[in-house]
Amino acid sequence: MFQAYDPREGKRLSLLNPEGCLADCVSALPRPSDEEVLEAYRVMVLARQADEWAVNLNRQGRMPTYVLNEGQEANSAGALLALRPDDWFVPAYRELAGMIMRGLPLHQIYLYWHGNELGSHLPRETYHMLPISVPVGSQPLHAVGLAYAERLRGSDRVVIAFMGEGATSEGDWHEALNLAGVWKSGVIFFTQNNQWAISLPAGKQTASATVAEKAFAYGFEGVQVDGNDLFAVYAAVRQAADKARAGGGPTLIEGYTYRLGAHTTSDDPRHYRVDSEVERWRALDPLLRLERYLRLRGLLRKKDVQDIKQKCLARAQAEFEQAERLNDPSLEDTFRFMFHELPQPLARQLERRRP
Amino acid sequence: MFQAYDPREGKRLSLLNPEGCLADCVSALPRPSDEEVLEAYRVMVLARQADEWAVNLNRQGRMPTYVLNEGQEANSAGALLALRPDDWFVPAYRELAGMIMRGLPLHQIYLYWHGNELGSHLPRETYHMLPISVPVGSQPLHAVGLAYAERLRGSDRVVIAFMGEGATSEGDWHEALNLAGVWKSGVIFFTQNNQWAISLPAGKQTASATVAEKAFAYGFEGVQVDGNDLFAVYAAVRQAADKARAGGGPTLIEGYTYRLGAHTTSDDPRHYRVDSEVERWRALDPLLRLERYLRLRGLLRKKDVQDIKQKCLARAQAEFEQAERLNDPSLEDTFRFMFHELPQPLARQLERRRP
Amino acid sequence: MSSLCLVEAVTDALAVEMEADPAVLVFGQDVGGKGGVFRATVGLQERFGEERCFDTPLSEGGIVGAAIGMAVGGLKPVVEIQFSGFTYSAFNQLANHAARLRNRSRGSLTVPMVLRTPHGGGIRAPEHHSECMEALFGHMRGLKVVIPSTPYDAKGLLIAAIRDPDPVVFLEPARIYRSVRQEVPQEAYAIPLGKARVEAEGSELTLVSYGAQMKEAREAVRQLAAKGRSVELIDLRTIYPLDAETLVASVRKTGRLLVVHEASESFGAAAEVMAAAVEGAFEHLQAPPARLTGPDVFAPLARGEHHYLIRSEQITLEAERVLAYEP
Amino acid sequence: MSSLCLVEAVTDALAVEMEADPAVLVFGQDVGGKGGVFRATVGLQERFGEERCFDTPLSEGGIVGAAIGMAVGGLKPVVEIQFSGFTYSAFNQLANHAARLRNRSRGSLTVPMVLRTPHGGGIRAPEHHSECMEALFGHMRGLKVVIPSTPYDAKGLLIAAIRDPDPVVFLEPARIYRSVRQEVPQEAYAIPLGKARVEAEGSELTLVSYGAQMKEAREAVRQLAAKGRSVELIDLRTIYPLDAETLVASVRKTGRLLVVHEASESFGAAAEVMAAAVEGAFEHLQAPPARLTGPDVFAPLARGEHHYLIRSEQITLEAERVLAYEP
Ligand SMILES: Cc1ncc(C[n+]2csc(CCOP(=O)(O)OP(=O)(O)O)c2C)c(N)n1
Ligand SMILES: Cc1ncc(C[n+]2csc(CCOP(=O)(O)OP(=O)(O)O)c2C)c(N)n1
Ligand SMILES: [Mg+2]
Ligand SMILES: [Mg+2]
Repeated sequence: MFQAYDPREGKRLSLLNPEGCLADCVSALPRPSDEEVLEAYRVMVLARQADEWAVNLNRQGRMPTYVLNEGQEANSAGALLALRPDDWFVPAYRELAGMIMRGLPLHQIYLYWHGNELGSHLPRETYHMLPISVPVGSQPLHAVGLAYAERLRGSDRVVIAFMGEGATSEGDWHEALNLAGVWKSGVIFFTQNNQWAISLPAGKQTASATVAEKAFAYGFEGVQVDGNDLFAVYAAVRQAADKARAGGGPTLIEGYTYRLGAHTTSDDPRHYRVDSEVERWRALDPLLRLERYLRLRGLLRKKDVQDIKQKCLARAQAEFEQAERLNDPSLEDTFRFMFHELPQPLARQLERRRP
Repeated sequence: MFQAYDPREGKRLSLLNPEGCLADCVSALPRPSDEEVLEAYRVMVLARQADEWAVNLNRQGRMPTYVLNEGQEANSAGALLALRPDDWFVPAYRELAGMIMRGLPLHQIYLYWHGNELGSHLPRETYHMLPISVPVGSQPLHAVGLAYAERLRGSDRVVIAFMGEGATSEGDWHEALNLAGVWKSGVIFFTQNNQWAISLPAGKQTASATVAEKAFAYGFEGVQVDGNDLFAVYAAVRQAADKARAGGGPTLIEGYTYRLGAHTTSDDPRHYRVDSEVERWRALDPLLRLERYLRLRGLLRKKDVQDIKQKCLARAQAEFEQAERLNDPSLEDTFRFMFHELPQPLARQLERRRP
Repeated sequence: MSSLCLVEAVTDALAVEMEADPAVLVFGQDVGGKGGVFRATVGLQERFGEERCFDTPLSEGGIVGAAIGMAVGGLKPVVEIQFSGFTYSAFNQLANHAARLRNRSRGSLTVPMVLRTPHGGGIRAPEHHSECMEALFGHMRGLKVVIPSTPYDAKGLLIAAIRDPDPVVFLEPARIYRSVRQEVPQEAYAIPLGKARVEAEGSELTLVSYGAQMKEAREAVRQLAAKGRSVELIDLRTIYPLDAETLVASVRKTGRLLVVHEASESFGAAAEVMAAAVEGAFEHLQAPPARLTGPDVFAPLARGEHHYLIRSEQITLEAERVLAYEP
Repeated sequence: MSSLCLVEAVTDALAVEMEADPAVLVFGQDVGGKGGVFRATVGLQERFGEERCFDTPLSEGGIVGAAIGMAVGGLKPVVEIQFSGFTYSAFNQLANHAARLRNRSRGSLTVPMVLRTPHGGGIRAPEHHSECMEALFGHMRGLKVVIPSTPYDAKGLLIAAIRDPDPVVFLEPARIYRSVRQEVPQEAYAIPLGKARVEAEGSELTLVSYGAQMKEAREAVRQLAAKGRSVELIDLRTIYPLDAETLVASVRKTGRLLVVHEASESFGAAAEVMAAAVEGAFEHLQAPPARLTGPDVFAPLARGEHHYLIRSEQITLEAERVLAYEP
């Protein structure tokens, strides 16, 4: 399916150029409608504004460690746009745009980063999504298990799992891809290769030229796409999903992208990377590119851009306040979700801690 | 270096055919001398006889669980023959022939399987080898660390690590190969693909067509060799070692071979595989093949074959008796190697257990 | 009723639950065609098909990690890790995900899975095959930890574990897999997790043990009875949550406690039982609570095993020491 | 002497040992150019070169596994695992190899390595960043486990750990990395592992703690002193091997024991300390040995942290309860 873009031959799927023009070959590939593109654009702007506001809040001391998706929005937004709302979504932690696309309210995501577990309360049949989870590379296995469960019950839902390029060095990541290959799992492994794992550049993370080509070690296809290109991401994920739904097994998609911001609000990238590199990538900003495309196509006016931005900022501010206002977890809350029923030791410990 | 044998194109390095004839291309490749081949033959016969005798002992109740290398002898014998005696040897557990080649006395290996840890007493500068170790896939990382240590001190020793094809599914194996790729470690990863991991056939272990091609996911070369062919194994390992010594980094070698016997003496393969498969592979026996070669070249007479076999059996019997005669570990022995010095809790516990 | 040994009771429990609930599935290394290295899953693949009983690649983290996803997806996976020493490779999945997903998601996602693995030594096995890791699992939080000591309990506890809405680590005493037979009901029955079992009542000493060690403990109780001593024998059965109530009630009655387990002493389960006893029954104690456990060493290979295993005579001796103590 | 905070004392110890012994090398995620997420390795790469201080891929098992090979090969690796929750991924290497290679090879091969990782919560961090895993490491056998509570001890204990011929897990209390400064000698000095430190003598109660919790314990001792109570404060410093001698001697003197730690209660270190006390000082006990620990829950995220952390007032209250106990 992805033969034309074999990463072992140095090929990358790229459709929308930095000037906002679409390549011809797009006509042969799955492509979102104008409304969908506009929706994705709005989602990406909100995700960008949410990031900027969170950094601001962190400086004010109102937000603990926060993870930014700045510059990477097209990856998760494009991927989630290409999937059905009941397809499983297994995020790592840098998929804010995708989460918004999936319909998760921003205040809930903020609540999580603000340090309240309630932000991860995600009823199964509402979001079909797992919570953000920290140990890198460990989540793809859950995707493989979910896909197994769906197939066993005869459903055609597929599963997408996200991870950074750093995560591909972890043993659990390997085990996930190997199992998926053997089980022909309906899973899309989406690696956001943002060139950095905290301070480690991708070139020191692994000696393979691309992440995508690692797929062949597991007996399935891998493809590298321009991760700052909503159309390329959409086309690849949609094809991988169709294949998975038809029983064709897993695909590894590498979104070649860049982390414009710090790793988290606790990180200072000036310790390890040069500004010129960041500037080079700023020119490839996925949002700018999409904006140009929409303007060229007459789907967006100059004025709209400012308008959407401002509305999104206002929304981010309001949603954060909603999250901040919510009560802290109670003492009981820290105990009652350990098990279905509170066992003896926990009941005793809780009793003892009650004021 | 191994371009002519790209496993992704379905190629396998094979030099000695089942009839005992060497391929022409051998002249372009490193090749052992006649004396070395004879030595390897003797080692392989001893390894085979040692296996058979151990199975016999197990049936008599004189040997706990024992792991056989029957049918796979050419892999580790050929590999160790191609290395220097001070190159590090990191075995898994199915490398009896290689251990004998390295100079480890058979009675010591027997002692280990007989259930005495003293069998693994391997002074560093005597054997340059790690003891047998059970958790599959976990040992290659030690090889990567050893190679780092050697390079840091300026030595040109290389390291060979063995594992089965089943081990390649483990996360630690992945992490070892990835680190080796990034560090350009002087390591040869040698996978004995004996087609089975206990009851799991190789085709259900991974969806990639070969183990060898997995190397490319880590940015280095992989090559598949006929593992029942001493010459092919020797040529590949020798080239990989030369490359590693010259700073060219790691190689993954897949020895395509077959486990003729049970997984261990506790296993009954009739539960999961058919005899006809075993018979097919018996015709490809590495020992038979080498015997034919040596006979054709006039290096071995018919009579010698029987002679060597009998001598080896007698030696296996004598070495086992030596191992069996040795005293059991003492109570103190089970304590004193936990730490350099016995710490308080252990000293107390030992005191309490003294009769 | 059928007369089953412990490993057969395990197979029976798996079969009964697979029959009753199509969401239950069993997988791990060599559990399918071979029926498991201890033959605990024999016949299940034939009966329930390859989709519900199957072999996996060599991938302990993968087995547990995939099981987590399956459980979230509505299945009830029962996985086997071939030997407990290999569960270390799955600790990241077990401790960081299986145990935490309910709390992480504030109750919206749950992981009803069972991890079965052999427990303990005494089987002349290679390294890593004889681990006693119950205290590690017990300290991890979010996991229930169960060890049966009889075929009857094995079946009832495993059924309860499979039906439990949270992850359960089910440790099977390999040494006594086939050593005794017991009448076991053919139908399904669940023994509540978290409840110790007072196996024999007594008045002078509380003897606490579990798993394969119960066999030696029973023998010691007989030896002590022959000497006229009355010992209350408790089979812990569940390590977490520990049944402190039953323990404390017994120690309050007998005033003396001896805990016996094969696992290493330091930071082992005995310390927790002793702590529960001093916390709940201090004023009734007539002697220092005592433990007789494995030392802080690795289970020796076959020829050193006798230094490591605890025999009934040692328990008897230690019990007599505790009984002889005068304040 | 220089005035250093705890994390600076760690950096200092690393630098001093790297200077003295070319076999010492330091690696882990982000320890090179960035100098570590807590900046514990800052400056080491510049000073000692990329071969002796470097960044690794995201590979905890790989870091520990490679360190084992390096150690066997004659080096003395000091590795950093970025947060302790991620050490689970290295448990297979740590428990099955690092801890066992000396015994496996009957003393012919050894693993002189140090695994450094932050310990405990209270830093408003995401999940898995606040683990207290000392009891797990303590129960694994073959590992020494150390937690300093002051800059002076941090330097001396880390130097001892690096020089130790066996693997040492060195847990660094992240919460107090920068909270206090202390005069620390510029030169190298080693504080013997396995020795608890009696920080303040007292006669009525033995208060045992370690790591970041020592800060609250010290404060509690002051509060109690203000109320006229004399408390002996012991900093455990080494979890394994536990210094039972010092503990028992103190409890024999005071007759009362309170153990405080942040780790979860069940199967935690406090149980082991209590067991040591009843085994060694039963007849001197005037009250049941007590523990005040974290509950069996996961460290909450930032907004629930206050429910989890143990404050000095709680220690004081609990100490008063123990002091008030009358047999
Ligand atoms: C197992 C594990 N080790 C270490 C960390 C600490 N950590 C958090 S994010 C990160 C870098 C991850 O890099 P990558 O996978 O490329 O994702 P990115 O952050 O770039 O999106 C590290 C080391 C972690 N979360 N999990
Ligand atoms: C981590 C781990 N899991 C499971 C086992 C149990 N076990 C021992 S050998 C083996 C099969 C290994 O297969 P492979 O790697 O192909 O090597 P082979 O035995 O065929 O030489 C298994 C499952 C183990 N030793 N280590
Ligand atoms: Mg990255
Ligand atoms: Mg094999």
